[in-house]
Amino acid sequence: MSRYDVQGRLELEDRLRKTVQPEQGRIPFFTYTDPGVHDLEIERIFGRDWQFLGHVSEVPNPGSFVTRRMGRENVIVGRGDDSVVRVFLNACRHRGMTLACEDFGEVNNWRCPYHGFTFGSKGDFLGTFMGAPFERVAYPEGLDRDALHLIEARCEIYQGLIFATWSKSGPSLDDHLGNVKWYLDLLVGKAEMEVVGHPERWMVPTGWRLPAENFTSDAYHTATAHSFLSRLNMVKGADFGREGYHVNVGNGHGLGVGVHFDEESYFPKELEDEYRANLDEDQFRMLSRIKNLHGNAFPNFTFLVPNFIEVEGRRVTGLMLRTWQPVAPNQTQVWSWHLVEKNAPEWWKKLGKRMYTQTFSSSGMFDQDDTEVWEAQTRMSDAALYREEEVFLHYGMGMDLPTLDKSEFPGPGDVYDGKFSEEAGRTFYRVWLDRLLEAKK
Amino acid sequence: MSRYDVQGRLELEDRLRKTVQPEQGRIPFFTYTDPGVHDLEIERIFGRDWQFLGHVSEVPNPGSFVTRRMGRENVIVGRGDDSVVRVFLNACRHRGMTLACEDFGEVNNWRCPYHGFTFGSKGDFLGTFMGAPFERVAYPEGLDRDALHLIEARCEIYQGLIFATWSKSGPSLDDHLGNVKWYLDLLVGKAEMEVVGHPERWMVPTGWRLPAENFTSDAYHTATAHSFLSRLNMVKGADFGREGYHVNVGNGHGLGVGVHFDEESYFPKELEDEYRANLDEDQFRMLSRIKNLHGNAFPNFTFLVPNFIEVEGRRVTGLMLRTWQPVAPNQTQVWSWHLVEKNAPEWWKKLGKRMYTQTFSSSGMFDQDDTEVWEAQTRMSDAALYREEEVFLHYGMGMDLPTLDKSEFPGPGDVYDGKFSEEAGRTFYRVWLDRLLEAKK
Amino acid sequence: MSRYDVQGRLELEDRLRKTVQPEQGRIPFFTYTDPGVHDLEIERIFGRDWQFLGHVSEVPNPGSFVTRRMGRENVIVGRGDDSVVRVFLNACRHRGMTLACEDFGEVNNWRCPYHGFTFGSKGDFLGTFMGAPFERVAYPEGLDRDALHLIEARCEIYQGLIFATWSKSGPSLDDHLGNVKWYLDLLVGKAEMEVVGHPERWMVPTGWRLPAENFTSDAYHTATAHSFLSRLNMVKGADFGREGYHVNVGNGHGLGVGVHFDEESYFPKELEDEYRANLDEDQFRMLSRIKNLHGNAFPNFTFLVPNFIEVEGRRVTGLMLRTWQPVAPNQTQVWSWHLVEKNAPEWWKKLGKRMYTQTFSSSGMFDQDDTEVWEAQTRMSDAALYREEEVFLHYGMGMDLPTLDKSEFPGPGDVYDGKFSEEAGRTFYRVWLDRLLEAKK
Amino acid sequence: MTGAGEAVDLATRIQIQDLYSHEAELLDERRWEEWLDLFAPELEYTAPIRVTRKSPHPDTIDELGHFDDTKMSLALRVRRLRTDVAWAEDPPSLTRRLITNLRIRPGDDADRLQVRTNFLLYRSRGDLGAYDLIVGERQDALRREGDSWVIARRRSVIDQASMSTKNLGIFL
Amino acid sequence: MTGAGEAVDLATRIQIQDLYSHEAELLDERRWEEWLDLFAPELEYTAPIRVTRKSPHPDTIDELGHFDDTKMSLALRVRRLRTDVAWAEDPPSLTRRLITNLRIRPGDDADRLQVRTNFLLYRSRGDLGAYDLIVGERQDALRREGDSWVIARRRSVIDQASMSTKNLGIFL
Amino acid sequence: MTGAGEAVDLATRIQIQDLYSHEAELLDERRWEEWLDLFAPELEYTAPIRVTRKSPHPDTIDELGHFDDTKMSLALRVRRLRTDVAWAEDPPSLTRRLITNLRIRPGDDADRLQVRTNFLLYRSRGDLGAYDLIVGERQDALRREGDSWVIARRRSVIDQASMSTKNLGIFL
Ligand code: FES
Ligand code: FES
Ligand code: FES
Ligand SMILES: [Fe+3]
Ligand SMILES: [Fe+3]
Ligand SMILES: [Fe+3]
Repeated sequence: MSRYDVQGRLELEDRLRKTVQPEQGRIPFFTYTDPGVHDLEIERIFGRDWQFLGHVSEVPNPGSFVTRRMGRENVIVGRGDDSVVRVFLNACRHRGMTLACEDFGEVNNWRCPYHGFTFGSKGDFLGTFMGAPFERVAYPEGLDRDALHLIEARCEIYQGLIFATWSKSGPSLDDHLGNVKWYLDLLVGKAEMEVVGHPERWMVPTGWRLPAENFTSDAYHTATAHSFLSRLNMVKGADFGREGYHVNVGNGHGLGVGVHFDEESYFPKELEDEYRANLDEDQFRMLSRIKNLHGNAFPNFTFLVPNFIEVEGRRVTGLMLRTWQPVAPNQTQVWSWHLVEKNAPEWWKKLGKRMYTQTFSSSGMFDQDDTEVWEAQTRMSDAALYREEEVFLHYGMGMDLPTLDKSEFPGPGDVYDGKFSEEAGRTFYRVWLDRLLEAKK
Repeated sequence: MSRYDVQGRLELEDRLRKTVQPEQGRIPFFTYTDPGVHDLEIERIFGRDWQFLGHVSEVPNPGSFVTRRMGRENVIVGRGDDSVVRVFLNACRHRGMTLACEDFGEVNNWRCPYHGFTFGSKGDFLGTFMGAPFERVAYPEGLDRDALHLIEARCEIYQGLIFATWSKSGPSLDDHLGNVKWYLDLLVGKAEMEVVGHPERWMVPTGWRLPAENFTSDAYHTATAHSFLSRLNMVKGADFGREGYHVNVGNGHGLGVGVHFDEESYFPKELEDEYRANLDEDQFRMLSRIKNLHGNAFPNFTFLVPNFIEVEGRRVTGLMLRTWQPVAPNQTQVWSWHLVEKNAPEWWKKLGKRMYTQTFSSSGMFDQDDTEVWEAQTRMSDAALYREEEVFLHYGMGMDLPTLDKSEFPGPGDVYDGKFSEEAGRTFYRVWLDRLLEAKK
Repeated sequence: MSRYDVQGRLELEDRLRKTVQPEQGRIPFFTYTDPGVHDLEIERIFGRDWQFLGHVSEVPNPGSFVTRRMGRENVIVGRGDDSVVRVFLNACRHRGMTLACEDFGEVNNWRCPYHGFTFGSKGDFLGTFMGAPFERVAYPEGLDRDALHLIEARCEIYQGLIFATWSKSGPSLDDHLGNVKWYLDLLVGKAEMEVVGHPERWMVPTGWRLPAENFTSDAYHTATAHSFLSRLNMVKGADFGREGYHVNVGNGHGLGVGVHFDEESYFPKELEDEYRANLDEDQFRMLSRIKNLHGNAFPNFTFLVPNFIEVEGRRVTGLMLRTWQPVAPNQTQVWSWHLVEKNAPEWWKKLGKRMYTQTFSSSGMFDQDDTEVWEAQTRMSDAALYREEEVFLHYGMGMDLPTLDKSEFPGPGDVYDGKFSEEAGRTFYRVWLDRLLEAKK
Repeated sequence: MTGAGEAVDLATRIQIQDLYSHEAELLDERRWEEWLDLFAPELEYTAPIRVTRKSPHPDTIDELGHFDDTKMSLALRVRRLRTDVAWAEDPPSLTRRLITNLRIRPGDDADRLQVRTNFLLYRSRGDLGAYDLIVGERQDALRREGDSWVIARRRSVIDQASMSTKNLGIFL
Repeated sequence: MTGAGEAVDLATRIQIQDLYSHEAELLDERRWEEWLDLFAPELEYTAPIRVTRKSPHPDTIDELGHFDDTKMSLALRVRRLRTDVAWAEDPPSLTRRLITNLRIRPGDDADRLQVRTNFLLYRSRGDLGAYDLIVGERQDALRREGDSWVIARRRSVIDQASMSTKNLGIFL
Repeated sequence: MTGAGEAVDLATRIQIQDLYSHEAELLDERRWEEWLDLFAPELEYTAPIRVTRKSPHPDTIDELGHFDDTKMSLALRVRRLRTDVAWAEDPPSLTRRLITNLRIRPGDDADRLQVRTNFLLYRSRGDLGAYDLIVGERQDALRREGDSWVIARRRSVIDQASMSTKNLGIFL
């Protein structure tokens, strides 16, 4: 079916219903960049789902705020003078002007530069800039303060990770994250974490879903896309990342864990006590075996422990968190955070940051190849939007395989032996499809 | 309602009908940048309404022409060899090539560069460039000269201001302008005026309506948006532009007049006689009290007497006319004219131009802040297009206030004491809505 | 009718049906740039019609390939290890990644950079990069090799010209070309030809149809658009390209032949024998009279023998082939090939190339004016999309003229005396309209 | 051919080249008060409007401009930028000025020089990768002031008939 | 490292630098006849096509180019531009050439130099704020002519496989 | 005013100017191994993140960057680029670096200089006329090494809070 036969929302929903077949490992090509699909995603995924916005260390004090994106929209993540973190649409209630124009800052209130409408750190309308006498002249009958409260999103925090959703009636963050919490503990729950500097941002000409699904369940691409590793003898053995586990976490979340068989944990000894204090026994043992870990929580929250590398005689890695913000069907803004344990030794902080930057920032040796591929897929899909026959893509790796049981792997979710599976990717697309077809939340 | 639920024109009209509530001071956010709304505006406002194109001093002689925009379209404003000013679509009747490729010029006829079809200064088809013999070979049966007449818009002139409309059956310019004529007299009817140099043009990433409504009825923003004035002690007192009158002129036009209480008129004594000769008594007295005057004639014709400023021992201002040409839902081309009294003394011309340029050109200290705000509003609206709940903006200043009567203020329209009112803005939106819902003219 | 009244595909088809009147010499302005029309063209013309892709000399050896465009899509034109030329969608069957990332090259197979899926030179899936053992781990049940065959277009070759179509059931290339073959023989069948260097590519802000129809039947524009020729006394006489024949070839193809009345052929004597061996008597005689020849095979394959010019004491021309690739309603990518007889003398090669480059490359003195015009037409059409009354363009040159018979002109098609006719242009639009209204092929 | 080499000695040439690099740095770092010091008190600071005309009509209109400033009015602009309410440039644009094609020619007397440079002004604001380019030529008159030079006149010719930056909240 | 400092003396270096600034000015001001004077009679003026190839294949194709001109054909182009029917560039584009990264190297003999410069050519037309950039490298051969230099060969390498300006109605 | 003229003698100035032209050529021609030779073994190669803040808050964040490299890690990047699987830059981008606004200032001792330059990096890939611009300032520390100079530190300040190029597979 060509895009041209789809005249409106209802016909698009029909086409999706007929052609998206995650359980058969078949996803139609047009979904990568179809503008109508993108608009649906903005409304029904980014307008409703829990989205990652930042880390509590970025808003340390009452009055601290950062401005972030939820899909196409700009929001303020602010710690109120009551120390509670809240999320507001960054639009003045008067005429929609951007209220906070900085990436971050510390303020007592937000005063709109256009007409001076002013809002407190809890989102409450405080009055106009020029003060009560002036306001009384302009609005002799007064202003309806309640109606002018900032538009607020539901905000919840898990292990220092700040999430928000526009949905008033949807599941709690806890329910949304579900089993992925166990794994997030390994990344950011194991110790007091802090964001290093500020997230890096850049634009990649891809749809947001290609990177998200890559981190969800694509361990296989490493052997080819990142084969410089073997060319330069930077990896030992030829398993190329198969060794480990694929986890279909549920709710569209997915991840892969690469493990090592050394005695010692690769994480710094200096932090062992803190880790132990924060993790349960199973988790601590898992942490000690981690060589790398990639994953994505639906829809666009990616997390990564890059493969440990030896540098200056130390074995290091640098934790990464990411979101893929949809800007257009073929345009995504990357937000990439580097976090580190606050109490870590200097060498771990310095070398970990360096490793992170060299492998997974905008100049990262891995990121480079991935962005090249995602752009190319996006362009090919764009070009094919008006093809008359449906082109199907292949999502069939690891179908109908047995899961491990608890005794073999302690973490929750459907766990598979070896990272080569796209089971979580298929669930990602199932959840995605269900969301898109859900007319009213 | 999200944009996604609107599948076509009829549903969009429905949404507008339900949500645009000027009389309640409520305008929905999506109208700022919705592409469907923009298209409707192009068809039903810029395709039908009277639009300002320039001043007669720009086409002084038979054969003089300027090229201008009416919405997205390019037109020739030309003075024919019979001295009549006419307006033509700047498209060759053969294959639509741009006929006049200069911003202005003086010609006997327009010859199309593609195949040489040539049109006289009255829009009549004159034949092809290569002359009759050549033409006879190509078109042995001859060409239908009437059918090849340039597409002509209705053109009328008020006080040297050239307007045109594509509508053949709509109201006259006189009826369209209505009460605003009294005020335009104060600006351009009071003396022989001339355009200084050429209008400045630049692109602003905003919809055209935000600037238009700002000049219609937004006196309030000055105190905040332009508060550098008070920071730098450039204004005396703290009334911030309240002092004066708000006028809901009718037909969607609106303006505000700031007045002073000095004995003497701020306008140059040297021109007093000319002013008196051209204005009636009421108008002359009003002119003598003017400190500033901002306004907009529906849809996009803005006029401004910037606040008088003292410079080099003189009190000066520099008259500005503007149009906001819609290029895209979030892209507007500004056209900004500076006019001056032809018979004015040199100091008034020189300092007035300087003041105009420093305050209201692309580098103008006022314009800067305004463009920043309009872009931000536009971006926020764009981002919010797919939100499911309707976001309403606040247009509620000065509702249900009494109007002054003729004895208190001599000008026509509904006049309010003090400039802080959005009454004209509400009428602007009422007229706007009615236009958009008028399927056939 | 304004664009706004057209809510979907069906209404657009209606509008086209009512307003496109090639036989009356009337084409509505909106068709130049209407986005819906463009989308229809992509689906129903570029998705179905035979398109020129290159010349066999560009893929000389088994394994040679070039990457080309068919409308918006990227394809591989490759010579298989069996020496057969095939055309494939340049998208990996796994997840749609671009397979061949070079403009040309020589390979044994195409290995996808993302996950290593590898395809043979006949388009067959060969397996994954890492080899069978690796693949067996990832896909224990094996991969369906047939389903993973590259998407292949029908490819046929005429006189070394490579064409392809996505249509499986449409006419053969032979039927599609029809009468134009006789003329193509004169250009590329008369001798062994080779592409010089590589086609030049650049972007022109026009729809693809304006250049295509120009070469189909617009001999008339030369006198005006390229009147520098007469200004600089570069042409003798004032016929300006009328002298010659207009040919409505059929199937939407059209061309014009300019002839000279000199004794001798303008083509190099050195090649006479080769010409004779490859052409029939009529064709050879025609070749000897050719002064210039312009034409276009539907939809977007342009060919040109630029007017012979004298340089360094020699009379030369430089053969040009072109395609106009649609990128957007107002954006076209030009592909411009220069070909020359392989066995030609050096002076012919060197001077012919120079003449081609100076007249018809991106810097060509003719091309410059044409691109300027096409852009302007495109912009005017774009601006007029929302006008309420239909604007019709004039395609009425040479209506109802008698055709020459075989004794007067040996070539096939409807031939008219003198190049000033738009008969072929009207047929171009008839074919175009029929294609657009053909819902299913 | 009139080039810099002929109008001035090498030391002066280098001095002037450095003056422009220095000026660009001051502007890109928003050190406006120091920037003002580079100008003579009698400064005329203008930027003509460009128009589309056929040859050989001029394509600049000096009767009206994007700027029409004196040193005093520039100083006012700077004072304004230093308030906390100069919204258009606070947060400031990230800018970079590339100054090239230095051409030095004799001025009206030995203490004056005509200096032309080409400029590309890159300006980014906001967070989605957009940027503006403002490109053109500066036509300056320099006046000797002790052993240094001050800019006594600047006419900045922007190469667009319709400027593609939303405002000139930044200096040329 | 091969830099200008080693190939020529300072005076020559400055002379050449000024030559390029002067040339750009002539072109941006459309003083084409004076511009032609900068070239030697034997001029070859070319611009290879760029292609996308994997390393280490060359990414230029000299067999065909965007330009393939002699001094005589350039003169013809200029004469054409001076007619009143050179539509593509009348009204003319507003252009600005930024010439940087001057590199001077010895030529075949003492009277010849190889000179490379990078260029950014900014071009705007029309009225809605659009512009084109043409960026690349000029590879020139200069020949001494009296106490001046003329350009005997120019190969302009444009850094795009598919050029994003609608025509090269302007000179590189 | 602090300009190059005062910090170093003319020969050094020219030497440094040529160093930067040479460096740009090496990068644009992908002669990365030779490029590496321009750097000192102790090299720190960084590029801070830019943020949107109100004045007078700093708009650079050095705690995290687009690059955080040593000479050894740059060498690894180069080795990677020389494999046949460096997809991001093979086929390579067509690039051109315009280096302008040279400013030389004294370093910590006589053998050290602080050098700033502005850069515009033009990058095109693919076949539809698109390109990226990366614009900013290089802040280098140079160290004398025999009669030449090596780059001991480079901090490249990119003028965008959200970079508009898909990756930094190319060097700044
Ligand atoms: S838009 Fe914020 S106060 Fe008016
Ligand atoms: S388009 Fe004007 S004469 Fe043909
Ligand atoms: S996309 Fe080609 S192998 Fe996966
Ligand atoms: Fe990867
Ligand atoms: Fe304002
Ligand atoms: Fe032509």
